Amino acid sequence: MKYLLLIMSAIVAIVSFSSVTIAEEKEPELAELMAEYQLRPHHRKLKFECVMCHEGDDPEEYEPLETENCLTCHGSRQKVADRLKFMDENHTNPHNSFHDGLDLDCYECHAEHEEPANLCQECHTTDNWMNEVP
Amino acid sequence: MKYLLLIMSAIVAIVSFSSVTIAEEKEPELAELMAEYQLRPHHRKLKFECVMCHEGDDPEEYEPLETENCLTCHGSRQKVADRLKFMDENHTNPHNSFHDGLDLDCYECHAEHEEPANLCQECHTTDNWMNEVP
Amino acid sequence: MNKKVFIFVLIVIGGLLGMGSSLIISEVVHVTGNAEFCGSCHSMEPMAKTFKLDTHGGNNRHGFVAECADCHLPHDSVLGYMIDKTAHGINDVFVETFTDVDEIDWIARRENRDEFVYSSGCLSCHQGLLDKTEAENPKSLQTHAHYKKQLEKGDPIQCVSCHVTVGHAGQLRTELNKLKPEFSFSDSTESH
Amino acid sequence: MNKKVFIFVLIVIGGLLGMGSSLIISEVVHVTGNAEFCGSCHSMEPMAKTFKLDTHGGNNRHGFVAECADCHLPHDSVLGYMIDKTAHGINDVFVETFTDVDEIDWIARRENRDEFVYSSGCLSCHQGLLDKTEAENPKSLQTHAHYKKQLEKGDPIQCVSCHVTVGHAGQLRTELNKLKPEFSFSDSTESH
Repeated sequence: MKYLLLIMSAIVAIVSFSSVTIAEEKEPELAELMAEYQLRPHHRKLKFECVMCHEGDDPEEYEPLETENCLTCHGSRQKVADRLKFMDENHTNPHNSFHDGLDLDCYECHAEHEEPANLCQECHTTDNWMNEVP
Repeated sequence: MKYLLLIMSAIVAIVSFSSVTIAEEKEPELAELMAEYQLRPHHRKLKFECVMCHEGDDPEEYEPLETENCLTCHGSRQKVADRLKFMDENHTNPHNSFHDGLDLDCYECHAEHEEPANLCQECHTTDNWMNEVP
Repeated sequence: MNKKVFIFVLIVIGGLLGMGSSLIISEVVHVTGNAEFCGSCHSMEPMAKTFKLDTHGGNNRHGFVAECADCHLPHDSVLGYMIDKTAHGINDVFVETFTDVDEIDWIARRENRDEFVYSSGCLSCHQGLLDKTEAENPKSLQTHAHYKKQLEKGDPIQCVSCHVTVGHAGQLRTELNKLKPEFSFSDSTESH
Repeated sequence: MNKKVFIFVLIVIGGLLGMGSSLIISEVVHVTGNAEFCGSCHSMEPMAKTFKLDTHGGNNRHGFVAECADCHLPHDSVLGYMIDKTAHGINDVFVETFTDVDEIDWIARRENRDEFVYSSGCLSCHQGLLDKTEAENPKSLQTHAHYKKQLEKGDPIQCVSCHVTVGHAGQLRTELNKLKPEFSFSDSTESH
């Protein structure tokens, strides 16, 4: 009985030690990753961790998001477009544009982990009809 | 101008008189009908007029109600049955009965304009497991 | 001190005490109006339990929860609300403490539901309901027009006159039957 | 009259006056918190108009209508609510009367929405929202769990931090643009 207890304690100790080690190793790794893959200000403000958008435990396997993933929070293409309805009149609503209507994917402009790019600016000077991409 | 006014007044007088007559004629007729076709107490309390259940302007053409008409207010057969759920245990819920389940039409028991009949009592003594039909 | 100043100061002190206690009273009113509080008394358990099954008790997409007092106190004026709240408070504490609440025939009392549920309460949340011009169930437009007409005629009906099972998911009678069965079910043999 | 009795009577009179005026104050607070009242000021017209398009403003099956103060005042305590209500009242009357409200850059102010909408207000209606275990959109369970976690960590986010368009049907910016356009649209020729 005594030996059994001793063995069990040893097992418990080893298991807890190794999990502590993993946690300790993982923490700085996560912090490092989050420093590398920063969020845009409007999302950073919300204090999101990676798993708010990416699925799974292993950051190595995180995939870039599809528009449909964005819409789980943002509702629908129509809802996003409606927020900029005042731009419709001049056909400059980027979410309901002259060229693409509602069919533009989010990542065409909104890169979360790097500086966003303004697709419209590929051909247009947008100073008078558009803000910077948030 | 004077004549015109006179004529118009005459027309107005005649029209108002005849509509008063119609209203006066209609009122007692309606009251008579409502006295003949009384409502059950729980509906009388709600001060319903005929058109709350029957469609159209002519009482001569009023049809008896179908179960579906009752359910426009009462929701669904399931909802009506759920209100008497405590009777399920002994299989005596008249709205979800041993014999008919949810498939009993309202008018089998609930006659609105005459004394209601208890279908169960055709074969059973219901004193110990059912109230009077409201 | 001048006597007038003295009187003034005393009235101001009293006034501040009065306003301070009003604040405390309104906190108390606030805290003692929900199902958590009301349901903590033995006699209100069936009501609280069935409330939680209802749309109004949180059984909805929005996590919306009404409070008992939202329906069971009048909402015409703050004064009326406070008078009723006080009367109910005194009555309920007295009845719960000094009488046998198990004797209360709640099932029979349901007949008088018109007196325990206030349309002014319903309408202080559902402010726009009577002015709706379209509805999933068009019948509701007709019945709500009837409500308005009766109100204008000075011969009102109440919301709960029709919505007889509202607030308790249509399960209050069933829940009350668990404590005090309406029927004995002692003889269900066929008679003829 | 005995002096002590005199003092007592005066304080009681003051107390009654104080409680009476509290009643009147709470009626006033009640009446001055809805879109009808708030929207009657020129500067609040876009807010009131877009509110009416929103679920919270009556655009829903239930004819439910919230009041401006339900979201735009804190609901932690009656005292806090009253203090904020008073401060807003004084500020708004002053600003509306003595300054040029057309100068206010409402579009820019939307950045600080966290300061104008109180989660305690949201949660005093949506009491059960954070405890839901199923949802039409399962993502909401994850994000609401995040809200709770941040709250427990003492590093809270606000409901409107995510629900940026709530209460005004996502149309406030568009409505404000009618009064003061963000863009001139003066040159939309292609550049290269």
